[in-house]
Amino acid sequence: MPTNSRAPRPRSSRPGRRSGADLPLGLTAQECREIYRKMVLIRHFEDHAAEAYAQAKVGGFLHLYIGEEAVAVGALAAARPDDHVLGHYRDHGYALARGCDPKACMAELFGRETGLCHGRGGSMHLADASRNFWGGYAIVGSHIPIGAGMAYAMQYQQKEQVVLDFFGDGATGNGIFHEGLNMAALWNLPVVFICENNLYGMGATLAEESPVKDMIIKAEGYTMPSVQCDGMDVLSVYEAVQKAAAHCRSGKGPFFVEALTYRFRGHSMADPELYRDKEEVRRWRELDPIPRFGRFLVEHRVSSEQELAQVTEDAEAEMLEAVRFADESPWPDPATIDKWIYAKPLDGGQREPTSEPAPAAAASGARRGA
Amino acid sequence: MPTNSRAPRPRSSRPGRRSGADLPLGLTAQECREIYRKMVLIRHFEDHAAEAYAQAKVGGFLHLYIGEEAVAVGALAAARPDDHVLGHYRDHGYALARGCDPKACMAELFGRETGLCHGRGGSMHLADASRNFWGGYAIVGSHIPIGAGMAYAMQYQQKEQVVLDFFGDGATGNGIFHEGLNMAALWNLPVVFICENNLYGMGATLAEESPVKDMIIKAEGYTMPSVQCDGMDVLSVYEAVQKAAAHCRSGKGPFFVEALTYRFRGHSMADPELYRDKEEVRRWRELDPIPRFGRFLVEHRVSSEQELAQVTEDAEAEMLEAVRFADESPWPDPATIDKWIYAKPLDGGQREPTSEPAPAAAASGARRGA
Amino acid sequence: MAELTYRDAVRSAMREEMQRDERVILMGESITGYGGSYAVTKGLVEEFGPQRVMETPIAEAGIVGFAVGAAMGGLIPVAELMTVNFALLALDQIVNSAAKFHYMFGGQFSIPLVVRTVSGFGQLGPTHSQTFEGWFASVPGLKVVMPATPADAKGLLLASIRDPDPVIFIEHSLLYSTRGEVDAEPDGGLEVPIGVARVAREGSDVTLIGYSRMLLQAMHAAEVLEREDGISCEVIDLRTLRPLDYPTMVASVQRTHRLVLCGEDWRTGGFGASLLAEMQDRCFDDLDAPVQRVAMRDVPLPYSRELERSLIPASQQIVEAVRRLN
Amino acid sequence: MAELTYRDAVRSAMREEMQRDERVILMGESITGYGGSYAVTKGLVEEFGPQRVMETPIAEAGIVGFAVGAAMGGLIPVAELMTVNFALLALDQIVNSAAKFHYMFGGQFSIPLVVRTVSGFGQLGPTHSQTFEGWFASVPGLKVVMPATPADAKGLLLASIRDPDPVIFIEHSLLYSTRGEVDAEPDGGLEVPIGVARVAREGSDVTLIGYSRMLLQAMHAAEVLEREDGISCEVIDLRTLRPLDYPTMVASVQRTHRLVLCGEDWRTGGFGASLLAEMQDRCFDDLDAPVQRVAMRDVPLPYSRELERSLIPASQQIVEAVRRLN
Ligand SMILES: Cc1ncc(C[n+]2csc(CCOP(=O)(O)OP(=O)(O)O)c2C)c(N)n1
Ligand SMILES: Cc1ncc(C[n+]2csc(CCOP(=O)(O)OP(=O)(O)O)c2C)c(N)n1
Ligand SMILES: [Mg+2]
Ligand SMILES: [Mg+2]
Repeated sequence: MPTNSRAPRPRSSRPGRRSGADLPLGLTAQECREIYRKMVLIRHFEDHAAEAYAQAKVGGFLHLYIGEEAVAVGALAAARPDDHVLGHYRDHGYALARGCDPKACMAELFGRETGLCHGRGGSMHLADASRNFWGGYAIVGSHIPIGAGMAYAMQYQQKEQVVLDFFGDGATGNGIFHEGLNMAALWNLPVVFICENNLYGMGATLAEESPVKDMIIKAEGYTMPSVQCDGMDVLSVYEAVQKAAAHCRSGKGPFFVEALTYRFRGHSMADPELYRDKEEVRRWRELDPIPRFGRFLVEHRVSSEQELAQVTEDAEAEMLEAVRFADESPWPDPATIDKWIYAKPLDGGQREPTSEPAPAAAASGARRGA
Repeated sequence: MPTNSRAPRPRSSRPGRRSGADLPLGLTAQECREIYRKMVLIRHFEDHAAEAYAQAKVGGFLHLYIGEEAVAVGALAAARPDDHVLGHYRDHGYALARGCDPKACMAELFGRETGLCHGRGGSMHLADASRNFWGGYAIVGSHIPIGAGMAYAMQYQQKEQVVLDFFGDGATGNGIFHEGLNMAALWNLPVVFICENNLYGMGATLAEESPVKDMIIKAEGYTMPSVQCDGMDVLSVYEAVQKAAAHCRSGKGPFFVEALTYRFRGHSMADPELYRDKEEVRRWRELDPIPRFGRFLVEHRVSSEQELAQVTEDAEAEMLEAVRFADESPWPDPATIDKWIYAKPLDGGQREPTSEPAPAAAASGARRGA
Repeated sequence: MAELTYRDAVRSAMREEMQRDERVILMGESITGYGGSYAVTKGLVEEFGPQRVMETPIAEAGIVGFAVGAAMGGLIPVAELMTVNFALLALDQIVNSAAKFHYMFGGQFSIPLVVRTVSGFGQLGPTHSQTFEGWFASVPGLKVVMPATPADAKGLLLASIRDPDPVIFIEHSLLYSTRGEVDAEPDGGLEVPIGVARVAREGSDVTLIGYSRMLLQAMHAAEVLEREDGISCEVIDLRTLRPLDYPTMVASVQRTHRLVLCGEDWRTGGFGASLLAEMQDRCFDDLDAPVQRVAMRDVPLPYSRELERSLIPASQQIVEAVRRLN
Repeated sequence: MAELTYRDAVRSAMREEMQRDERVILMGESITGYGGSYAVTKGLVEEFGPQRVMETPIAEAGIVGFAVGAAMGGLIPVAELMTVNFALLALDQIVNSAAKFHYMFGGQFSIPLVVRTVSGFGQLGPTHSQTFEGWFASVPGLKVVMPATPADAKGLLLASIRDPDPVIFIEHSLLYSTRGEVDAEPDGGLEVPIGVARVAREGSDVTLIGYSRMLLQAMHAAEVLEREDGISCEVIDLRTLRPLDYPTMVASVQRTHRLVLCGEDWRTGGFGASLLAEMQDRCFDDLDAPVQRVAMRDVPLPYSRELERSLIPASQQIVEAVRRLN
């Protein structure tokens, strides 16, 4: 990690062939293949999302996760499938890493009725409650106390699930981050805060946002244990989150994970990227987590080069299918616009003042007193 | 400081008589007498305020500074007279320590036109801009970034003044505290943050508010230098703030001072004080900063017992006069109610929609179309 | 039946729901050892323990965000914001989290959350004397409740806690010590439905619409007007500001042809303005005179007793408004 | 005279005031290296340096609080909140600090502060598509400005920066690339006074009141109505939402007897509702028909293109509203 001098050393891939049984961190070969597949899936999803955006099929703000795949995938692989997940608006990675249907994700970006959220939320607000993926949140930092609150509900109900709450380095400058951490620490809640430190908060550099470079320092004021991991190395993330989740699950309270990572693309599709130089991007691209983990798989004889190529091919096919699905899906019906404003529909007598008054009322105002 | 095991050791008053020239911290005898006088003044002001509240001459929320006098007085004695001061709603101490007229302060509590703020602000919002005392602020923590902003204005204009910004332990749980500290640290601003850690935020104990007992730990996330001082010892506060202000004034950026203190009275006059036991209060009362500093003055031959008694008598007389002044002062004229909503009065054509519509308009609606 | 204060009525609704439903938790600042700044939660931590009655840091945004998350996790949080003034700090979580999640995630989950807070006066000064019900009531996704009587305080709070949507429940500090009959049976039969107004007094000449403390002021004004002017006022207690019970309001105006809206919110852009707009849409031809509003003058309410007295809306202004109409 | 975009007009007002007055500083998120999320501040940090164009953390409440303090310390801050949606996080500082200090400290000091922000649409989803001008305009102590044209964007921003009171200056993302004549002379003669509306088109049958983007929609509707229905619309550009220029509005309604309010704010409790209330107070007898409102339906604006399209107020609804009146 070129500009990140305080980063942990990249995990060295030992030379020589090893059997799958030798895999670190208790991982099975099958799990490793799945990790690889998910990272590739995200990458291809994002490429197609970008293309669809260029074709004006996707609108609004689109934030790509390209370069950061190892964080979501490594973290969710280390968590249990029913652990709760919340993240920020750069959220396609969380959704796919959690196993949400790429077709429904893509359809959401296309604003279609078949989307994960029926086109209401869009790219920044994917969610799939059936998988305990509670969504992408677009107000920076807002989901940090929300994650703490969910963790409290788990603790209160004596459930084993922990909460994983992802956010960026930029979010740590917002007061809500501190309010959430404080509560999690005070009440010893089972929540893993995962800070994706990608060195920028939109156009602000880390140094412009924060007087400290290491986000883990911010956990100290809450006596919260923390670990920094290499966000370009999926195994490093896996290890950190495995440890963090175990800590939470054993009732020891919250844990803070900082993943040192980088977004290869601009903040959003609208970003002219004037604030960072191309050379920096190039150097980080060399650390691309996908080929890196691919090499690891080959070296550990988990997969062959051909198998990896097949994964890529399959992912591309799946994404093409997702785009086709999204493109052909119906738009939401404007007649359903008021659906879901409330969970408890109001009964007839108590009309919600959402609608225009009956046209009759308006039309009736013919010349009084004039 | 009984319950504060992490508190600095009380400054021991050395036995034996010493001359005034021996005074610590570069203080003169005159300065020491003034410090004592101000603490006594505050104490008596507060006693009379409480009495006036009981008589329903003072209304709303009344937060007394009794027990904490050493903090405001010590800090402002260490600052220059034109350094800027902001504090929270427990603000009578700051005003009097800064030399504001007790008559005008009392009249403000009485809601009179002669009050510091013409009765508009009341107890929680004393201010005297002519003395660079910018006020008491009643939204917990809100004045923390405000203080940082003022400090920026000083830095920008290359002025020598520093900002002293007082708040409580409770304020550190609010996000705005962190946003303010972060900015002050990022931009290296000349602001001394003074946290009055009195162990409670209204009815919440320190342990209920914060996972750490020492508020200075919260400065670490901002790499902000800090010091803890004994808030029951005016010299300890003086020393800490002297150091902090010098640090700021020399361009080295913000400084965090934590004063370990205690309020002898309830949070406000409405407080039934069910959340703390009388024994704790009793033990803290033994550390009363006023007799303590009185003993110091006598021991250092700065004042005699008689002189100290005279100070008390004078303060009492001055406060009786302040109460009389307040009581006899006129009420603000309700006709001036719109004054000061805006600094730039709106001209005739652009009527501010504050007022009721002209009665004519209302009265004119006689039977149309009915 | 028992006579309870408004304060005790609020507390008893929380208590009964907590007894009935383990998922109900309370959280807020100084609500445990202190007993709540207006003593509303007194005794509850002793009865239910700190897991269910949580003392929080002074972090309004965090409190509401946390409560939203707890609701998502299966609890039913009743979060207290010490006064409605501090709700400004939590508005993002109220508007962009609580009110939106059900909608923006396509109905996948709802936020069964009650934010209890209080407005009121008493020389609290410019920053502590505001009332923002008009703002809350403008947000789709929120329900906004403001009870005037102990019976409604209890019945509406029961309904609010049982409602699957986020409810902003605004009490009034000047009502806490008022008394009224409240049915004591703890079977939940007392629930007062959200969205249904009440005709608190029948009349034929003019309709007064009020809520919370201003309902009492309107009732008083109605008595004065009956006695001194022989004017018969119909008084409607709105109870719920969103959703609004238009049928009850419109039916009344169709009979009286005159309308006075009674509130404490700022005149410009306050709830009264919003209600006026909706009522002119629905009743333009029924109205014989402009809708009158009794509202707070547009001023940051000053501390001084005499200034405050001259500003707080009260029955006298309602009387004057009605007289202007006749 | 030069033709400028609305974006460049905003920028040039800041630039000229910064050249003229050293006390003027800018602060905001991504306003330096990034150039501002809508490129409004592009080039300014290069010209004036980071002391005067300050990149801030993502801390809206802190930004406004800091700006208030800087104003108290003698500067004239222009703080950018990236979009008006994020202003919710800063509302306490806007309402309880910026708007109140002059009043509550008895006139001892004022807060010469401009909060620049932007509302607008474009599939931004439920949390990013709101517009809160009605809330701001209800707060005594604030001035609220919403320009519709490049000339006004410049002239009103000059006036806002020079004003001793806190001004909420709301731009519109869908206007940034519109063009118009703006006088280029940098002598400040261009200042457009706060609180003065403009009759953008004269007419006799109906008055349309709009501001910001809806002014353009109203102008377009007026053309359509002239052409297709022979209806003559007078169009008023409000420019300033607080203080309001009642004389201009009332005089127009006294001639046309019909009024349509055009806004993007939520129908219930939005700015249009507030304005309707004030106009019925002042014009009840002059109005021949209920005031019509074109407003945002009460819904958390969904992301989907087709849903959004069906909701965003536009000239077509204005045309329909006028036709309903005739
Ligand atoms: C409260 C708030 N302020 C500003 C924004 C605009 N905004 C969106 S993303 C972003 C940068 C966030 O940076 P970071 O937290 O580091 O996440 P990253 O985009 O780097 O993943 C900003 C300023 C917002 N969405 N919410
Ligand atoms: C934002 C906000 N929330 C809540 C309150 C109510 N309140 C006033 S003082 C206070 C306690 C503050 O405690 P601390 O900061 O320790 O100061 P202390 O009173 O102990 O001096 C609370 C909760 C408030 N004024 N502002
Ligand atoms: Mg980042
Ligand atoms: Mg305290």
